[in-house]
Amino acid sequence: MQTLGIINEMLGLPEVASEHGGMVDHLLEMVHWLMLVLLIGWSAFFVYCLARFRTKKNPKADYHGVQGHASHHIEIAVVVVEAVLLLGFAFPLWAQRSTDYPSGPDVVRVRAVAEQYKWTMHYPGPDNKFGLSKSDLISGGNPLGIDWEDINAKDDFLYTELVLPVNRECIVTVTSKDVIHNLSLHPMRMQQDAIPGSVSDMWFKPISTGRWQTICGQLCGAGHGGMVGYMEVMEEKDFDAWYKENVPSAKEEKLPEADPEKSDKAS
Amino acid sequence: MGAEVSTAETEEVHAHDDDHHHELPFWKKYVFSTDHKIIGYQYAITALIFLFVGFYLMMVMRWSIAHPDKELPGILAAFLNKSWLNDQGMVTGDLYNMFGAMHGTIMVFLGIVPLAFGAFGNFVTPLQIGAPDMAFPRLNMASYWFYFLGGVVMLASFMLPSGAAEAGWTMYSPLATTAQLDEPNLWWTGQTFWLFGMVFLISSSLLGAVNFITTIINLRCRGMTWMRMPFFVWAMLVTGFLLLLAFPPLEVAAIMQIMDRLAGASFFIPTGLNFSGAGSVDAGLLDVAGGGSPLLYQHLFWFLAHPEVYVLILPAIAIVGEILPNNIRRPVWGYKSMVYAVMVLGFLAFIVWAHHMYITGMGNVVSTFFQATTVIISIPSVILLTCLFISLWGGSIRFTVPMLWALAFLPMFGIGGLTGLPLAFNLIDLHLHDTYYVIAHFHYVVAPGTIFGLFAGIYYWFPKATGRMMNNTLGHLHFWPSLIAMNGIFMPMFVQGMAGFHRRWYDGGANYDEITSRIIFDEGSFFANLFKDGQAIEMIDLNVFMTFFVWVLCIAQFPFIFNFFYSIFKGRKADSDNPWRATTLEWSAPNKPPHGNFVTEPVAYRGPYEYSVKGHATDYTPQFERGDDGVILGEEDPPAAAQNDGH
Amino acid sequence: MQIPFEVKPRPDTGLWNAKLGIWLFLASEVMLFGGLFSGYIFLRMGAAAEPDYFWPQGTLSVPFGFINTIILILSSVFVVVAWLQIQLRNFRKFQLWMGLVVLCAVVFLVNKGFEYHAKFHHYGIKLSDNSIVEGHGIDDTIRYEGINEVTIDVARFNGKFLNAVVGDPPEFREVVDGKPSGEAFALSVQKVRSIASRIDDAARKAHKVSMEEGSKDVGWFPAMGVKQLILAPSNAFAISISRGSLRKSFPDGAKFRDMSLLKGTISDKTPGLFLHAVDRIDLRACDGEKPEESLVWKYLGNEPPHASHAQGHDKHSAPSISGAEHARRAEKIFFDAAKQVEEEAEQAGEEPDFNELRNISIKKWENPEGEVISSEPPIVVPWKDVRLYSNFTPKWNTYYAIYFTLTGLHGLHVFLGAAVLFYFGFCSRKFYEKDPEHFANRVEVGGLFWHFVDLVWIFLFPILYLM
Amino acid sequence: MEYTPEKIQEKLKTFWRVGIALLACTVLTVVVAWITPSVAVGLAIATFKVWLVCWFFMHLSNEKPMIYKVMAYTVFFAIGLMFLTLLALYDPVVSRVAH
Repeated sequence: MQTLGIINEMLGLPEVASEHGGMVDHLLEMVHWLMLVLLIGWSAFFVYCLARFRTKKNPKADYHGVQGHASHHIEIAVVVVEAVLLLGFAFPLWAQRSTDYPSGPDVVRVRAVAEQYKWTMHYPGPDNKFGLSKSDLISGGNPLGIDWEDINAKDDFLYTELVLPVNRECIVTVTSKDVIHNLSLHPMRMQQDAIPGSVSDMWFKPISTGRWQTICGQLCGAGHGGMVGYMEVMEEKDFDAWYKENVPSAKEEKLPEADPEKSDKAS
Repeated sequence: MGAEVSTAETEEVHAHDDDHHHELPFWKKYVFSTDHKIIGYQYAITALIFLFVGFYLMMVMRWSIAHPDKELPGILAAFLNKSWLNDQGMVTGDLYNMFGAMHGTIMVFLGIVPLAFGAFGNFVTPLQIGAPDMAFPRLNMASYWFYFLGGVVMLASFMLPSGAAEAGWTMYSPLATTAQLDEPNLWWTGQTFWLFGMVFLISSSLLGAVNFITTIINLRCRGMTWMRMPFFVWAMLVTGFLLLLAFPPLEVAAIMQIMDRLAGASFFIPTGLNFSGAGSVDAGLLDVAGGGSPLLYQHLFWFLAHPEVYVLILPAIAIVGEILPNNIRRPVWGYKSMVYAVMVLGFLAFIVWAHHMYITGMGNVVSTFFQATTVIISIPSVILLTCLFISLWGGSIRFTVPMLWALAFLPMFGIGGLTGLPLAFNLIDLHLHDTYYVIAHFHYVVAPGTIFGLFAGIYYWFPKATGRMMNNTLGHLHFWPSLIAMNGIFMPMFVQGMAGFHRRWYDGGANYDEITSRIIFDEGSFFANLFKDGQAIEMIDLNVFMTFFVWVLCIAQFPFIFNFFYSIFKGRKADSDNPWRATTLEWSAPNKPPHGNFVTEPVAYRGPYEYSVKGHATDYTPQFERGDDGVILGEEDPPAAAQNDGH
Repeated sequence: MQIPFEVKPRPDTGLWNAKLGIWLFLASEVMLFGGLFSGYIFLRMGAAAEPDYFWPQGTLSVPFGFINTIILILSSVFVVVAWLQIQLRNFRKFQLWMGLVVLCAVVFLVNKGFEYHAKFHHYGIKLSDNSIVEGHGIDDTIRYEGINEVTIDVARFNGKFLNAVVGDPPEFREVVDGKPSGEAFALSVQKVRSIASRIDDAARKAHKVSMEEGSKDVGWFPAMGVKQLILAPSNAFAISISRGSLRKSFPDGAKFRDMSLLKGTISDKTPGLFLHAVDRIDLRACDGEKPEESLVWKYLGNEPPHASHAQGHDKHSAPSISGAEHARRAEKIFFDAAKQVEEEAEQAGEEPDFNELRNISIKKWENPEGEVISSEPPIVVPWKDVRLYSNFTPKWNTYYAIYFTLTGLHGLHVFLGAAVLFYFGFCSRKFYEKDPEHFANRVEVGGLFWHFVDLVWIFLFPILYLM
Repeated sequence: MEYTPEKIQEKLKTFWRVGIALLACTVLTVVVAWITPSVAVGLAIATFKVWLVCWFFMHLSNEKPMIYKVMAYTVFFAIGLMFLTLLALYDPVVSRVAH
């Protein structure tokens, strides 16, 4: 498999950092091998024909040309390979992506909210439940319009970067405040449009730590090229420490009523 | 009766031609003409001009990508409004977006489709089926003028204070709906002009499509049965259907977006859109009702835009399909399978559109359906290409200039087609979507692909249209640098795309240094020494490499422009009405065909590609060469033996 | 040159050109309206998924739609009859039937015009708690007072805000470094241009000098120019304008469509949006559980404090009782009904369902004595509680958006079809006499188009009016 | 096609009958909608009316195969557009939210 993967490497594919990404790369390399074989086959045939059948060499053309059925066999072979790729890899892999959502207390949930031209990450806090957010509450101090009165919002916090733990399943819920953006995580082999008025989930399991840039992959206005975000995958214990640090402090939690102004400052 | 005889005959009659027809005034003959050939020329000239406009926009963009921190060179800046540049004379994000959107629009809707379908379709189709003109000549004129109007509206939008449209050629809502909302008069904005321009262009295409299909179905000459139609005509028929049925949904989308922009509707605007103020709209909640869906626009748009891909490519394949047998002097291999393949393609093209929308988050059922149809549609494409490749076997290949373009088309289109395959798979697409991999893929299909096919067509039918040949040497000077430059531009994009370079970054990725500064050639390596004084070559340096080839490609077009105009007036005269010794019907008409096209009533006696028939005096047996006279209108194909043994 | 098969059909396909052509054109029309229907379904399904939005069923006048359907069906019959008269070569009778078709088209369009007119003069207000009131006689005049600073966008300035000034427009002075300076002048587009070019020239000169001196401190590029000008009026002034013609309104200022920003305060005389006669209240999407706590009840019946509001709407209200009295009655009836629903639910042992009640036409309300309250109360909604207001145009909701788009496009087809048929009927005598068969073909083609227009309406009637 | 006066009289009768049927169906639609606002029934009646118009007024009862082919192709894609778009709405990873 490693030797087959050389085609991806030659083509500049970046390293993979998610569990399912390996399968994506595998599928990609198989498709590329298929393409390469076809391209080389065609080109060889092409060049040979051009040399062999040029007017000087072959002044009299043959009315019938190729008589055999080799082309049919090649076409059928291509169909078979495509069918295998489709049925064997593409369908089951996407079925897994779109239906087998992980659940349980261990799953990390993040809401990634896009606007021109930045991302804001909304973490649900220890209760793993997002507080309500309403577009008419949006203001300078409350960029996502979170209803801080909501019971689920008490322990929520905002962050400018996407921080995730390694080896834990993560669900990133993507949405947008204004136009369509796109959260593109190349090391995770994942991309999801942030469509205003809709929320879309994507899930993956990071398998290596690191810090990468995230891309806005959908034209979103004049500043599109500069809408750089960051994603950091940490060791689990570092992540837990980071999480705890950012949750509105325990003191405030014990207060009968959380002060919206203060929890706001968590961002 | 041989071809030579009929040629002599037609020339004689041609000489008298002017006496028969009363001379029309200039504006009626060349401006508001109803003659399909004149309309074809009008389309060709207008579309070529638009192709160069689109090319210019691309040069500015590529400059910005390669040198985001350098002033735009005067030769490029000379044609644009200086206030669009920033205070150091560099390209801004707004300008880049505007040019990006208009490059796509102009190339697709004002350049390639009108050239491929409007110009070649108009000029060649009636000639090839032996019709005196299109079925509805006045409608034909109307289509051209709708197209012209659309083009004027699109170009005029550059003059507006807001500039032209700037939300990508796809015009996704809500960006397209909310862009340029800060103008006092929303009618006078580039976005709105774009929509009205599209309505004109779509009307033009619809009228054209009705005309083409009717012409092909109803105006075939005596003996021109379905399976005797040249492949070009088949492709035009299928293209006509694609335009006819796919364009109306985009018209709907355009009308809805017009309603959104001008009447305050919210078809594509969801509830609670809130702008932070960084965009062009005032900060805060948008003052609309909401309740619409941005995805609806995407569905309607891609319902057109995927078939549109085949509208772009089929005429080019068809042109190659005409030129190839002529220059290999044997019939095209698998004519019937090509016809069926093109029909299947025309069918499937309508039900693959959502593969452009994988990243919108798609459920399992929809995704499975669209992945399957997308992969299936690759099969007829492979069949078409394979048939063309296999045709070469056993031929006697002449390397004329049109043939060079046609031959180059095959591998270029092959690369473009093959690289579409990974994009068909949902999960891979999640990595590659909107990266340069996609850009390279579809540009290989339409730039070195379709445009090469169109150049081939221009060189091939030039003598029919003007009576003169284009210059051979200049043709070579045009072809070889173009071939090299095209690959120099698009090949590195695959690498960039795999690495994660996204499209529509006006600075070519300078902001994404983590992705773009990956090293390809180490410090001190051979290429590093060669190109960058020993410094390591990074991914982003490919931008400079590609932009260099854009200049090469630009310079390579000058021989063509010169050749085109020079040859119209001073080119070598074609030695006969059939200078390429071809078989299809258009070569039986006199050069510069008169109004009504044919001097004697054309009859098709056999299939379209009867080259090197055994026992025939010459190596080509034209369709119009008198043979078995038993053919009548509407009769099914006579047996193959009867076709071949006519002489 | 003669195009073959213009009149006689081609033997193998059995078709003449125009017949094939019109069917192909109709095919594209099927896709056009198919795309719109697809949009209709998408929006309606989407609306069902949206908690605070209800697809407004039954808001159009069914009799109007019904009559129009009948008219189109009749015209469709007339057009085939006319075509048969041509086959009989009976031009007079053909003209008679064709005339009827065109008449039908005209009646249809006039009807449509009445319908549109009614919609344009019916208004809705969406309050900030998502409750909706509908009615007639809107006044959205907003008045700003104490305006002492004006920021204008040089490129876009069109001077329109001067028309809204109460009294004589003041003179202005430029604000430089926060202080008014220079001569006072009367504001106009030319004046703004000249000031901008003066500043521009100065910048250019400074740039030139700095270039000659070799320093690059003063950057200048033709593109930069002057973008904004801040002006101070000689004395604070007031404006009075329809809120709908403003780009944006803030508590402390108004922004015009040309981006001119006027800083001032909203006058007490125009506390909010005034709807003179409320005829329907929709609380289905109202935030919160209890409809009786909706903001509607708070503002219903309020009379506007200034005179201009009440003008011209007398026909809507009986002069004998005040707006507050209307509102009190309406409220009482609503709460009585709510109580009844609650009691019934209690008896049945179910949760009370107020949904039916929440969407109610005030006109239909009766008080316990069986007396119909036909007069409609006024409402004044403070600007801060107005989420959206509009007449019943595409802006109001997606239903009216698709309604106007579909019927507008259909109306355009009716108009063009009728024009063509009129041409056949009354301007083509010569052509008929020259080549009656060709003419019959043309009529058939026109008829086919007309039938298509009819069958689009057959779908439009149920999906827009009935369901 | 030859049109004899007898045939035309016959056609004339058919057209009027179809017209009356259409009017009756229109009344039926309104009545049904008054009883129950069922979308399915309304559309079913509308489809029947459209069939009447196409079949008789637009002469589809007696048309050439080419026209049938074109229209079948068109209707197939029109339905495909609506169905697939709807399918995409109902089968999403995307869900609509109350902002």
